[in-house]
Amino acid sequence: MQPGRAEKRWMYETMLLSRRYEEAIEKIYLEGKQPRFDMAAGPIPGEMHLSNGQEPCAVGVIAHLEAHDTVTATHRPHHQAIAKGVDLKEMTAEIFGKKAGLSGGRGGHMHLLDPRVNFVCSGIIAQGLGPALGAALSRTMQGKPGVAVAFIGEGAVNQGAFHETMNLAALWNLPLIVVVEDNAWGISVSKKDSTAVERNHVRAAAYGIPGHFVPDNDPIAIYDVAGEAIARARRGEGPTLIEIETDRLAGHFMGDAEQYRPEGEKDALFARDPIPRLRDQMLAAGELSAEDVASIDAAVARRIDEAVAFARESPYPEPSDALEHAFHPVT
Amino acid sequence: MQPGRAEKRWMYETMLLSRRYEEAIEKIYLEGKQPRFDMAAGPIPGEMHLSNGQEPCAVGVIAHLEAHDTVTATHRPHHQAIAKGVDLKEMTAEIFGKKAGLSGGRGGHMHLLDPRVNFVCSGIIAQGLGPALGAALSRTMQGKPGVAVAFIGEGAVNQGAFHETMNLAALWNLPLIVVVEDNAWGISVSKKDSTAVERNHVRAAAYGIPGHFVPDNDPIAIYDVAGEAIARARRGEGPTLIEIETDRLAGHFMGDAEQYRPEGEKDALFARDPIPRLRDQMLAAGELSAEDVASIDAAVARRIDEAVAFARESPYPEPSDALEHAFHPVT
Amino acid sequence: MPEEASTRKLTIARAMAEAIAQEMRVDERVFVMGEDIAALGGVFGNTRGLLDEFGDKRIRDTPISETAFMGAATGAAMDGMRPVVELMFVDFMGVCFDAIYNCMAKNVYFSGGSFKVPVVLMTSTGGGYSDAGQHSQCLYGSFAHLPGMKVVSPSNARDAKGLMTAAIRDDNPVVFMYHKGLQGMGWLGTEPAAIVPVPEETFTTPIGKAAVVREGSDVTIVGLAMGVHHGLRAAEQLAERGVSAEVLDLRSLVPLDREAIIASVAKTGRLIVVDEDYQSYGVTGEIIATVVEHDVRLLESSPQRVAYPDVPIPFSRPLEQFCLPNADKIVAAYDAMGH
Amino acid sequence: MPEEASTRKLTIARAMAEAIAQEMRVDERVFVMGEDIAALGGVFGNTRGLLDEFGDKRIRDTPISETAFMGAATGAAMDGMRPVVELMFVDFMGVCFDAIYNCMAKNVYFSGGSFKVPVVLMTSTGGGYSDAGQHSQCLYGSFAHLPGMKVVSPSNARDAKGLMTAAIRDDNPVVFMYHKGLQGMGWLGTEPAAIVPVPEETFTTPIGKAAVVREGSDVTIVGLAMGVHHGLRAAEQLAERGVSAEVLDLRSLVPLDREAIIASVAKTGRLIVVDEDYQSYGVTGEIIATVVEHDVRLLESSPQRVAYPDVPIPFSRPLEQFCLPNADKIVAAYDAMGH
Ligand SMILES: Cc1ncc(C[n+]2csc(CCOP(=O)(O)OP(=O)(O)O)c2C)c(N)n1
Ligand SMILES: Cc1ncc(C[n+]2csc(CCOP(=O)(O)OP(=O)(O)O)c2C)c(N)n1
Ligand SMILES: [Mg+2]
Ligand SMILES: [Mg+2]
Repeated sequence: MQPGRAEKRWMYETMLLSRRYEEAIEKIYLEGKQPRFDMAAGPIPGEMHLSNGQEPCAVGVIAHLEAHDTVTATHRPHHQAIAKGVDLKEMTAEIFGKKAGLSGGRGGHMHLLDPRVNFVCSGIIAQGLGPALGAALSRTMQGKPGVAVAFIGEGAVNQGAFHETMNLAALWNLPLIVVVEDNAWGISVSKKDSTAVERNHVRAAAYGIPGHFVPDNDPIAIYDVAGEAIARARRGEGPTLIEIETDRLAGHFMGDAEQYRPEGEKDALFARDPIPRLRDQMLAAGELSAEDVASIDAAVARRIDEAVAFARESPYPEPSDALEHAFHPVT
Repeated sequence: MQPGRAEKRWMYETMLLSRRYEEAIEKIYLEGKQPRFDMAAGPIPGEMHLSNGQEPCAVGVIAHLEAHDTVTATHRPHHQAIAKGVDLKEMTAEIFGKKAGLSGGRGGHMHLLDPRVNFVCSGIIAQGLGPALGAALSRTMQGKPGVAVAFIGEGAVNQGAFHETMNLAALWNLPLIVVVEDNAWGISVSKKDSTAVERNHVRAAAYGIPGHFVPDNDPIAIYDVAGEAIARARRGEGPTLIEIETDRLAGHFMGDAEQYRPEGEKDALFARDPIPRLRDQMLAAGELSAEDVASIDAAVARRIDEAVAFARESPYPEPSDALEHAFHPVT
Repeated sequence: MPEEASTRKLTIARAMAEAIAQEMRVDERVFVMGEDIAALGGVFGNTRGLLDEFGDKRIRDTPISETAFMGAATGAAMDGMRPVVELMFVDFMGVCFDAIYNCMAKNVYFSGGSFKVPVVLMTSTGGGYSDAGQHSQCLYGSFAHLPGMKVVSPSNARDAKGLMTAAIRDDNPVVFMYHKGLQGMGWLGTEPAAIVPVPEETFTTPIGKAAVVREGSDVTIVGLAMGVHHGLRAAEQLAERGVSAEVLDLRSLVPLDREAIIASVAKTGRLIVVDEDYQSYGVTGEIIATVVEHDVRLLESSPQRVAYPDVPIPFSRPLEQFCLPNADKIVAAYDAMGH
Repeated sequence: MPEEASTRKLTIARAMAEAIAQEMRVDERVFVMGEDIAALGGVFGNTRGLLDEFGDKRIRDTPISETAFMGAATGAAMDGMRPVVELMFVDFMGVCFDAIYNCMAKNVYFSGGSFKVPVVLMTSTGGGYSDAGQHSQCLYGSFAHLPGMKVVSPSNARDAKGLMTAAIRDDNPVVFMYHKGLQGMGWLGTEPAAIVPVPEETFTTPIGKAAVVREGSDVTIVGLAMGVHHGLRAAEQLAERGVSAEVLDLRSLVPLDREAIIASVAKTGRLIVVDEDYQSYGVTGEIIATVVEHDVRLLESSPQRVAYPDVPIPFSRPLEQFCLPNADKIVAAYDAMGH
């Protein structure tokens, strides 16, 4: 399945938005954390997991989704949240811990939940799989359209929840797509030190479902494979496992010195950055002009500026708001 | 790998011992529970999971093990405990809740633990897998001989612990053999309603290790496949998954009316009872004589009588002993 | 709860099944999922009859994959369904506790209330029939300690029906803990006093309200589920000695009806807390602290606990019975207070 | 614990690593397993240096498979090894709690003492740095409630070393809970008072003994880990007002040093319990109940709790800080007692 020009342009724009967004977040995150890095300080305290390098996974898959489709993401959720259409202002306010944030600052960057576009994420490895299964089940039971996509890292594949979820999705023939973003590392542990098989897509055989591997962090190839899988799920033909070779361009979280990485590995990753690659491809194919590139740059910058300004200006919640929303009121 | 005459005879004797033992337990279990079945009553209260029909799995595998090898078993542990050489008297006293029991009555029939022969079991599905992995790791780290065998049911394969354990065993190349006793049912849920693949041995592919299927509940075939797998593990060549087609001749636990079973299924199972089958095979091959059969019968009956008498005569623990052994004393 | 007398008695098992069935008839978002809940009708009978009426799309047997199906219950609930999901024995919570306490229980908060998570997690508790250390626990305190889940446990069939209906209609996760010894399954032995008249029509019992099940003036006995029946029996024994015991059935641990506890102790001046869960860092400590942090002078003598000692649950009958709460221990606790 | 003065100060992270290293040198059965504990030296620094000294056979990074490796720790321990296993954040317990509470913690009992289960489970706790609801919990009560595991949590590096050594030598599972805010990792912010002189030689701190870290006569402040430092700061503030506060560092929740708590309250007549875990059904209730069930007349005024409220932990700084215990809240609790 090949993307049309509009889809390709959306993918480029969205990848760029995600990248520039994280560059902005990265800078703001460091405010108040220099010279001494103190995670608790600055306008964005706490852990910060950047997704730069992994944008192709988000756009190649989510290009096929509507707002009513469900996505469950991980501790590294920005690229998917942005692609899924989570409100950028409210998301940014959430990351700042502000009142106007998605949950009024209760969640933070690992807990971006937005029912308007059916997006959730969480800080526990592989936790999103069960809920994605449940959303897929719900759609099937209600006879409503919609598929569920669970994004996980390659490290998460070794968590028991993966196995249980895949079996149930296959058994019940549910519209679930599990997407493994294989960035080769789970914090400091390399995939070869955590995973008994070379490629995770072979694990689909344990559930009698299709498993695909997409090499080379290529959004177009991802679009192709994901499109088939999602169409299949929409036709009621059941789940698919998709493994994507991607790159973590930053440390596991900000502050990670990555001394565990073999020498030179990072340079190689930057050399194959997927965003300039797609841009140059599209320029060469005449699918983008230099003016397009400039206007996309400008539009992206404007959206980010607006979101950041919104977040900065939004007040902090009242401290005692902490006690609200543990429960819905009984009606 | 074919069993010699002595091994075959041991397998026959051990299967018979296990069967006759459970028949004795079954009768005693019903004492005090008639006319009204009350699980709390009688000399053996609580749940009772019989393993009759599944004896080939125990003997075919454990024929290759020594006392120093580890076995972890499930809620249905008698056949494996007996094959592994757990002291029959102390095991019986434990099942009766007596002071002379393996743990002084603390564990009961789902918690038979014996360090002398490295046997443990538990009441939580798939719980034994991690400890078996740990025993295999321990042997490797200590440079001591010994393999670990984890027995589980086919229902347990869908528990996350299975996946995590298999991956780690393969990754670390440990001497672990996971044996799936596929009796087609997990309580009232049939395998086709719980498992997305027809045969579980294919799941070995998810870990890059050998997976074998042994059909037809045949102790000789099991002996063959298990022998190769265990020899392989002893050579340091890593784990194996073995799936065995076997039969649950009783209900899930005593008191289970099995109304969920399709009509006639039970009759077919009894018709292929593995114990008379092996006996007749060995008689036909001249590996057993009619006298042998009779003397084995008698010896088995004697051992069971002794064990039951021991258990009946053993006193109950002092009630306040309940408070002992939650912790070892600090030395 | 309707006032008219009902003479039809039900077991807790049947009352639970009836509440679920009635909600399923009027709300097609309600469905049931768990191990052996379809053809078998639940190991403890609380889904009996549902498969026949509602079919296998809405009454779903699962594989032994608690992490996946507890997570799925949350995901389905966040997508508009109202799942009732069973964890067969509460003892099994360890294989899926993240899906429960970190996800199901927290997504309302993490979303600032923008998602509803209407899951009922029903699970069996309790021992007394020699099912040993992995099939006899109560773990009331373990669930009640962690925020974001309501926790209820009925002592009788009427409350079971009303609490189940209230739980299904609640937009929050509700953990419905039913004690096996009250369930009304013949093979498990049953407390006859749990089998009470239950109205046929639908009704709710509010979650978070305790009930004074026996009035008294000399001592307050607080308990839940099986503990209430021990308390009532102890109150009988005490009455024979001229001591008037008030028995409070908590019905719900989260929210906890602290006012009811305090009001009763304010009247009696004495407190005994009964709990079949492990004693330390659990229910009994919380109830006692609730009273004394409100006003330490309410108590005329030291409060007493009759709880499960801090050891795993043994199989052997004399060992287990030694550990379990019972009426005699409550009476002894009363005597230990000195008067 | 040796008496001679030591002037070398360590962080808790280094003290833990030193204790492990010293035990590994003398006992080859000791090994370490967990996520990111080898090359990275542990996200919280407590295994730093061990890979270099002991190599990757004894310092083993694991996949993100907590159920398998917690179970493996138990199996290895029952086979004669003495594993030290890390659960990176205590918040992750839900993915592997069965392997911990139902297996590791119970196999000593289930075997009537015939198996030893010498596992040290070390895990990080606590918030305060905006790591939100799945990375900031303490869960002290959740572990302490369930039988078969000892539970310790040091407030300073000396105790961390002594308790770790004692834990490794213990034949039972010991859950070693270290608070991130005390760990001494610069990027996490650190309580300076946790960095104290630590003897270079091996020593043990007995598990189950509380320490009076400040003597006083007017009120007893009981806490553990970070709570001790809040208590000490509050005691300073109270001292300025002429109030003499005694501060008790529990160090261990299981076993709990009930005598030390009672002795202190017998002296002061007033009790404030500080806990960063969720308030209800947890540590504070247990401590209060311990005192009043012993003798309700020990207390001259109602005991107070300064604990984490019963809501998930929010990310936003003002929200989280509102919820956390601190010295001011302890002082306010003292004032609330009325005098
Ligand atoms: C159950 C659980 N275990 C451990 C962690 C700690 N942790 C956070 S991210 C991470 C690595 C995840 O690796 P992967 O799944 O490959 O995702 P990536 O970080 O590469 O995006 C770990 C171990 C966690 N959050 N949850
Ligand atoms: C984690 C967990 N979930 C559920 C149960 C309840 N249970 C006990 S036995 C059983 C069926 C097990 O099936 P299988 O693994 O095939 O073993 P079998 O009983 O057939 O020997 C179930 C669901 C349990 N003990 N533990
Ligand atoms: Mg990764
Ligand atoms: Mg089975």
